[in-house]
Amino acid sequence: MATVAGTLAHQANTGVWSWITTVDHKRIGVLYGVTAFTFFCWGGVQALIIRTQLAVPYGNVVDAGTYNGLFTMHALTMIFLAIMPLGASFFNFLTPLMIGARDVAFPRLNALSYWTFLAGGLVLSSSFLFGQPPRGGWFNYAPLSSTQYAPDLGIDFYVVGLLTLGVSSLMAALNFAVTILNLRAPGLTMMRLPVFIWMTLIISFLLILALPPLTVALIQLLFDRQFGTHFFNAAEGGDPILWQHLFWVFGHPEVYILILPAMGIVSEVLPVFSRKPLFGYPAIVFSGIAIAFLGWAVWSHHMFTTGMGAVPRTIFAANTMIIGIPTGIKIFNWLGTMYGGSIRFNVSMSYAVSFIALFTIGGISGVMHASPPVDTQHQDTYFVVAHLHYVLVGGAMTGIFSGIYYWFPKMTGRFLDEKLGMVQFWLWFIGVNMTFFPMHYLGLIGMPRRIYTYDPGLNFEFWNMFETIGSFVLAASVLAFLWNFFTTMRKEPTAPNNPWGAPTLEWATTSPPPEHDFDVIPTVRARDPLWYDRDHGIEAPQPTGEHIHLPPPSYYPILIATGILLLTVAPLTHLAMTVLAVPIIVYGIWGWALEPTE
Amino acid sequence: MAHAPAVVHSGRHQTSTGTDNRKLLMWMFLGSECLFFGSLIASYLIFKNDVIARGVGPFAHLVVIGGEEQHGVLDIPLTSVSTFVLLMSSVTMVFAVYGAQQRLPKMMKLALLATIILGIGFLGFQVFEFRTFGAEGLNLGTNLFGATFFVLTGFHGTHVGIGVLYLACLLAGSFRRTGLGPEAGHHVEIAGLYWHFVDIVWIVIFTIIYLIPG
Amino acid sequence: MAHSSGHEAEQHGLQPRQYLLIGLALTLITLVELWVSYSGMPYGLLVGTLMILSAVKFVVVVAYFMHLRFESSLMTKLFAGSFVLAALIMFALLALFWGDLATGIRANRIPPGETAPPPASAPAKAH
Amino acid sequence: MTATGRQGETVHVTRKSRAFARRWLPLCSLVFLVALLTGCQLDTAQSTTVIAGTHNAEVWNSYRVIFWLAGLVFVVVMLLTLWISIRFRERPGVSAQQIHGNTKLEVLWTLIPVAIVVVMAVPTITSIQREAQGPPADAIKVIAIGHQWWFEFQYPDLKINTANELHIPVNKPIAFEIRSNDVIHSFWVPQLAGKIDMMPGHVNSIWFAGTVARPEPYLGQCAELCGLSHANMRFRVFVDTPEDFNSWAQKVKSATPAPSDSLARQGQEVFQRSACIGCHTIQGTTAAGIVGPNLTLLGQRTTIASGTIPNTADNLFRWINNSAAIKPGSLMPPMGQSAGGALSDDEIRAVSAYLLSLK
Repeated sequence: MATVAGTLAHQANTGVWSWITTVDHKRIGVLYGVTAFTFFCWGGVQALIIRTQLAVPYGNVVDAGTYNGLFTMHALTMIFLAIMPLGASFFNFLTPLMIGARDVAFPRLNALSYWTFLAGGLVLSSSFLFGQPPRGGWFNYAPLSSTQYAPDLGIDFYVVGLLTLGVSSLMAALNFAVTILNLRAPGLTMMRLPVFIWMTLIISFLLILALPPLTVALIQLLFDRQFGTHFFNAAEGGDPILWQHLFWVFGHPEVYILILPAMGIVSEVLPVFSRKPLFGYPAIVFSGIAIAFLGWAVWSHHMFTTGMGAVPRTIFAANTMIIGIPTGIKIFNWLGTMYGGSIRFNVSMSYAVSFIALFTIGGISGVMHASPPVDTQHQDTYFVVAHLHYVLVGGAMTGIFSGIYYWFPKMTGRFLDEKLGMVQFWLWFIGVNMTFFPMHYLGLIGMPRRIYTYDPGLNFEFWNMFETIGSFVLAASVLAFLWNFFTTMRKEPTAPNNPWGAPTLEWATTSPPPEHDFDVIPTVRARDPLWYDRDHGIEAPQPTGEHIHLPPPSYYPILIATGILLLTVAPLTHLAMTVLAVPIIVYGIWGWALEPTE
Repeated sequence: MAHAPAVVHSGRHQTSTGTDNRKLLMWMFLGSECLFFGSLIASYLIFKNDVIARGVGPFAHLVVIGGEEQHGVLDIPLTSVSTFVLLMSSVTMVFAVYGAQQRLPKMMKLALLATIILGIGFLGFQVFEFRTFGAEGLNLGTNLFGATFFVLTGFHGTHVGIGVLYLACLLAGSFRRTGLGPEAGHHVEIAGLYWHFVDIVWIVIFTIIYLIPG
Repeated sequence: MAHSSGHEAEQHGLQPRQYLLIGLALTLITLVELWVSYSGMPYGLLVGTLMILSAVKFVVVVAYFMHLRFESSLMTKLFAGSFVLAALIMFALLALFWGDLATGIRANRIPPGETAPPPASAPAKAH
Repeated sequence: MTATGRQGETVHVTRKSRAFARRWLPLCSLVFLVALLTGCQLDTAQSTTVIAGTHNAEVWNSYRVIFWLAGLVFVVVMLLTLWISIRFRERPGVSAQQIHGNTKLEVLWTLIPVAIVVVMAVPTITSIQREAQGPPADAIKVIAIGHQWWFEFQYPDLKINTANELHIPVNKPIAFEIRSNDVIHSFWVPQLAGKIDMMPGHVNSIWFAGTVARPEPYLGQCAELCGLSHANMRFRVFVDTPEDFNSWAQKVKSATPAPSDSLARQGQEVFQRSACIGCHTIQGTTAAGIVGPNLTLLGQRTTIASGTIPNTADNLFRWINNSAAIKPGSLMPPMGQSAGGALSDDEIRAVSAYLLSLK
């Protein structure tokens, strides 16, 4: 490394200021990861309160209003502030490394995405501080979100929080789509891209295209609440169904935005620890694309009980069932990857394999209520709660844990403790099944969602208590992970470049990678580049000692994000706040544009 | 610059697809905007017939109610003029891009200035229209026509306003000692993409709201 | 494609005179649209003609003013893909809301004027 | 540390965890199995698996097929995963087969899900089509209206207006017109029918016949989040024999309340002069409010507060005194003086007695 001149001398590499002004994709990835995991724990605490309330009939841990706020914020926190940014954390850290680039296409925009995300997350979560969390569910159906039925600020927090998070996601998605399309290393053609990168590209496109309908819906809600329009007010000619359609046009692609990163992670982990290439790479990629594409034509399956006509119900049901096909292909190809392998079951691989099992359960139950008649019995019951948690906890989070254990040595140079990791894995696996499997049964015997209390005598008691215990097992698992994380971070970094013998480019550089990622930009000759080079005796290129320019740190991203934060606060306080916010944003952009980038 | 084919420089020869990073980003952003305006236009159309059926119209320039043609609040001749103004701003914008790419700074500055003036002119027409409607008692809360119309055209107007700011910044920048720098052509071209997009959105809005009678 | 002997290799597109002509053509189409709008032709034909004319304007601006005609096909695909998706979703929404295409009003919407069934019509107060 | 050393250590750890798993897995499965056998009754009061209505029967036509197919896929994938995980664990001397794919196999497992989807789609689509035909001509019309947080039921042909407890005759199709008065609610009686949302600004419909008459009610519950007391918005459906239904209908129609004892008479007097009549209707009296539930023949109902508590004098007292204490957010203002209302405890007791006497 000494041969490389490295970064400019004036760059401070430690301290708070260096983190605030960083434009390094790896540091931003870490920021995303740490922030998102903090939010994940916070969302978990909310979940534990919910589960404790439901442990026994007539629970009185919290009152009805608090309960409604808790399940709304639990969903918003987990979806927008935990799982999405955890995915973002991975693709921030890994995308340039996996495609052999030195950074993303727009490093400062990347920093702005993070700070805007943080602003949105803080605004949304701060609703609790004011005792006015949104209480309308994450789907926030009108007209329960109108000033008539929700006069406090809760829904306003929801609107501005999601608008801000949408801006953040849009910027990140544009950035990563450009990065993946444009900054690939020589020889890295699209059909040689790692599957994780493919999934990142797909979710980037999904975000770019799915966020605008949500933005429009949020704007209409904002206008209904602040400026006296009647988009969703049936009494004045509006239509609450409009909100549902616009929300789910976004909401269904959003589901794939949540699960596809995990699918990408698993597709990286399984081949490495099976020690054979991914089975049916083209099929996995194309089924990913097919899922994303079909994901646009199924949104109304969330609305089968709203009184749609027979024709739309048939069409949306058929489309939904068809999505089961590419999903099935993926599952079989993952099993095909393991088949005939020499499987090493460490923590990462255990998570990856359990992802297949748990995600399959979530997938199957998803296809089950793709049938509108069946959905009339499943909709808004715990059966759906079971389904979505198997997809998001058993699927997305399990995949993310697999990725954490897999890439931790690359990210930090340290190995998470395997023994503790195994304990954590089993706690997680048992906890997920204890908490969420009985929900299928509860849904079938008629327990509705979003109720803060229930009567004894309906046979809900036993399994609710069982699930509550399960949720604490899950909490124990997360605590074990945190313990593992903090003890590991106190150890010396010992990880070699490629501890797992993996084939993708991020393992060609040091662990952790230098600030400029690669001393020499690698050349790709096959789909699994490092394995190809190993098998063909190709040596890694020697550093040439050339001077590598890196973008200098910048405080404009956090400045603009501060402006956006103020803009966000305007509908919550006084619209005059915009007068303060807009000059800051304009000044930030002006400075940004004139700032030298070399 | 240009030692490492990665971070700082985004010239078109160094990217995998051969396309400039910023241009690619702008096109994808415009794709996103298609869905934004698509959703707003859909909201307008969804309520259009409903509003007329509820007898709170007519708002389009010609509506047939009970076999009788009635004239609505929309002023087509006036809006045609403002549409023409926006169309001409696209022509001047394309000259600005041409000037920037051909290193004709004078032409670029003049064309940018003309575009900005035409853009402000369009906004002026819109302000006048909104005020007239307000005086006739049509505002955001009056009915769903008011809500969908003002939100759709208002957000289009906001886009024009942001475009005017964007171009004004470019114009201001072009008066610096270094002008817009070696990549002036790129900067102005990307601003142009945004400006033209706002123009084509208006083409669609003009047809759907104004030209098609109730 | 008209490559001038410009200083920059990335220069592409048309000459100023051609841009002026396109601007003129766009203006003419707009005038025709105006005429169509007032012509009183059958409604379906009128809407169809207007849609086609505005589509022509749309395509001309995108292709020539925005230079999409001269760019790599990747961007055409990206933009056209987004546009088609937006259009499809728009039509799907209209189809869902205009269940009854004759009136453009969804079949199960409560008809204008009626708010709730007779015996219990007073709205509940906000709490 | 070298990569090999690291790998060796990993293998070692994995063996230990395997032992851990061997010790704990059987125990966990045993606990799970015992729990499964004791706790998984299906014929519970709100269970969707009890089929007592034509709509639910229709649902189960599709669900039966889908359930067993889903079960099959579940078992096959789980067994495959387990088998592959065990069979292809790393062992000394055995290395992985370097396969990139197998077109035949991939086509096969594309076709399997296709076949499954087709088999699932058939009953679904036929079911949707059957439902699209609408109710039979002889169906009884009922208008169900959702309110925050109670259900209103009107029988326009029978001129009956009631709340929270619905009576229908067995084997007679009922055509429901589904409306909402404020926010979105959902009409759901799991054993009789799937749910349909009550949508402000829209009129939805569903029809079904109860097929099993019984004295116990079928439980219904709002299934769409509708605000603070969403959990407390329930209702009951009584599927009566035709005779029982007719006598009930006659009684409701001709109800002319005449309080028998003095306490009830005093209650009637209090009821008539206080705010009650602004919101509630009692047929045959001057009380004709339409904001709250219709209280005609309240004494006949088994529950109050939208199906959340039994209809007893004590509960009525608590309810009238301060309804929000029982049902958070309740729109009925507290009537008792202790809660800021106008009525003394004695007056409330009298009103309770009056309401209970309406049979």
